[in-house]
Amino acid sequence: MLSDFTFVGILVLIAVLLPVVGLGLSWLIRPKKPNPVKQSTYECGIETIGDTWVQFRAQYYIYALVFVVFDIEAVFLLPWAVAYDQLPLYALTEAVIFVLILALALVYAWRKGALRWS
Amino acid sequence: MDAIVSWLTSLFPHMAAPIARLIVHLVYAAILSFVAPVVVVVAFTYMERKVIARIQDRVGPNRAGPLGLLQGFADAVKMLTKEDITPVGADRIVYNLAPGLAVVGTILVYAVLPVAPGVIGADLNIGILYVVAVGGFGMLAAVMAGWSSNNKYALLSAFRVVAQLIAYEIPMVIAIIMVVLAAGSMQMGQIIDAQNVPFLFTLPVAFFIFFVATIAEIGRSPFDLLEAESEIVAGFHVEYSGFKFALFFIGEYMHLFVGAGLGTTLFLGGWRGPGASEATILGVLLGFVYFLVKTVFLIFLMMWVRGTFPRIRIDHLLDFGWKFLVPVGLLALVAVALVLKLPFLSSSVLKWVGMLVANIVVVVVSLTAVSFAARRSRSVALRGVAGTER
Amino acid sequence: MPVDQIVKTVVFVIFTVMTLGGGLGVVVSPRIFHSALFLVLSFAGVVGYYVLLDAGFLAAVQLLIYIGAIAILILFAIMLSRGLMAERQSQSNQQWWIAALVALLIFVVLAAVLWRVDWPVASQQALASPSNAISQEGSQLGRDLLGPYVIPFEVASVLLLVALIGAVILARETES
Amino acid sequence: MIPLHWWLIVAAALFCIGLYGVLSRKNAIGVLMGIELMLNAVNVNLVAFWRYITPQVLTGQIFAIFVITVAAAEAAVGLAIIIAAYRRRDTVIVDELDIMRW
Repeated sequence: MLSDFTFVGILVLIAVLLPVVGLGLSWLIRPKKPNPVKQSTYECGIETIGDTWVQFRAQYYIYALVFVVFDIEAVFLLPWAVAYDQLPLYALTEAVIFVLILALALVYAWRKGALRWS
Repeated sequence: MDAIVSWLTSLFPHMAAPIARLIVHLVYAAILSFVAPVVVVVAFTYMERKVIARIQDRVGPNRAGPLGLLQGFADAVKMLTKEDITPVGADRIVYNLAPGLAVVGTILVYAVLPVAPGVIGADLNIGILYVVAVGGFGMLAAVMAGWSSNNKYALLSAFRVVAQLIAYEIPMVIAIIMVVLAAGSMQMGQIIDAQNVPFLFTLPVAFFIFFVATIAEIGRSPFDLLEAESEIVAGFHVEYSGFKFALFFIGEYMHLFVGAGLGTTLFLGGWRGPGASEATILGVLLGFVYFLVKTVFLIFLMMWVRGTFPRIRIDHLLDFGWKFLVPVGLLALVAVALVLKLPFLSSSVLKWVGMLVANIVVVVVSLTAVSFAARRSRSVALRGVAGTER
Repeated sequence: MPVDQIVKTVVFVIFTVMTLGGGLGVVVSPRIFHSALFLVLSFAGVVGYYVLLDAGFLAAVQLLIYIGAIAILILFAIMLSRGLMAERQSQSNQQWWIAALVALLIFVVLAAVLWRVDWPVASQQALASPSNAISQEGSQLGRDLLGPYVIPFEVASVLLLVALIGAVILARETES
Repeated sequence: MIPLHWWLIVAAALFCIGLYGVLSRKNAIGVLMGIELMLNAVNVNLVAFWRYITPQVLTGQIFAIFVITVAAAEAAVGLAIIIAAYRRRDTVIVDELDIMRW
């Protein structure tokens, strides 16, 4: 099991070199002439008005919530799907109940307008 | 991989097998981290420009080299020599980490991509789950880039990216669960072995969901809201320049290739085709060619979609993910599970037919539901218009 | 010591630095956004732990749920409550030193106890071949989840449903 | 293999770091992150015990999965409470969220 993951570890170590080498190379050859205008926040040439932290909508958070719930559903359904061949018939009903309860969650969020982008 | 290891040990009798394995791993990791990005970016930016140009009745790149073939290299040189700008007020450490994370996270997915018979970095038994899990790094990189740039458009775009990615990750996972259900394994090798009939034909609904979700996950047109120039300047990487921008760009094209490659592996039978086998070098090469042809075909489809469809509005985009793909996916999942447990579908051929029928039923049901809902909402809207007029 | 043993130990130390260093970053970082990123680092170290412990499935789940979902939720919440972002005041309260003392004390006690207990570790033979979560031949996890653990399996979906309903009610913009 | 003691002590350290975070943070989100660290420490323990004491059955892993599920549900609701509190009272400082004190 662990040996299967050695390649992943090696790949992480080597892949990190790509940005490091690339940035090093470009650091050597690129020009460096900073000035305040260049470094100001880019808004298509218009002066920035106000704080970066304008208030954002909680709507984004609600989408993330529904996502978390379904992500965990996937974690439970994947082992079920792998073992499905060897499981008796009740595995189907159990999984259907499981999916139905989650579908209920989706329906609830939908009906309550949590999935509406207004 | 094992074949190469044994070949190496036979070539150098003094070499111990673990050392040979380590060398093979290092070389393959280096290929994935350095050769693959260059080849993928140069080849597919060129292909994309040419294809889109054809669709739009233009010629496309034709200056750099014969037929513009060197365009990608010209771009690379340009990226390397551009000045690197860090905006004032940026969170420097996070700002510099984000592009690296974006590209490394994408390269990591390649570890489980079977590109030819026996050529796979690590045939993990959780293969496809690993792909989904590693995908989270892209989201994180977007949030980090958007937050650290100290630019409200970048931040807004980071929010949008995450909203879009999570809206399409769920349908994608559901499609993957369907594949796992049919294959009985999460291991890439076994998923390919299970496809005596490619899952494209037995699970067309899953393929459709996966394909759409992949386009959305990569953030390509028509799902390219994250860089909607007219609305939010250029996305979460608006402040990045030079090679740091190039890293995001490389990540995007690497993601494009691996997305299509996964589509090939999961639904088109991967490297399978007449003559492809692990036994001979010719068989392996043939398998690689089959894999490439199928993958490039899928990429071409994505470019075709990009050239044809206009960008979707964000509310439509989220609705399409959450209110169409997720319910349809769940319905198809239950239908396929039901068919696989039907007692009279004993042979595998019957099971394939059954899955196909179940998929068609799901398509019919969901399209009927959509047209019903559309008609109702239209009549509600019309009534509303009539009400205001009165 | 054999080579793979040394490699394992080195990898263990690296992941420990990630986990505990990330954890320390979470609790002492003056900016809450950095805290959240350190939290991701710490989670990543735990992913490595699971790989070292031969729990590949769990490692992927940790990556998927903690880094892919919970960390994103936390980052969202931080961005949404940006009132604290601008100011760089101290993030710790006045009793922080008492808290540090308590935590340290508990750690010392725990470590002393844990070190002394002679754990009933399984035989070498059993240790050598753990039942993997989802190994090639069997798919033990799925069979367990739908066998002896089927009630928790279903209750988990109910828990998720309730959590979603509660959270949606709480987080929704107030109707006006 | 790495001795079981090492795992347990590392997990204990992580748990205490999380505990310190819970006790010392002003920001409610910081408190929540401390709780997540503590839950992770528990999971490391569960998996380590599984691997070293009962590697034949999967109980430890299954419990870890349920702990992760509960942690996710807890984070979702907790953060929703924090966002709601922020919107109503304009603060996420735990000490200032004292309306229930009387």
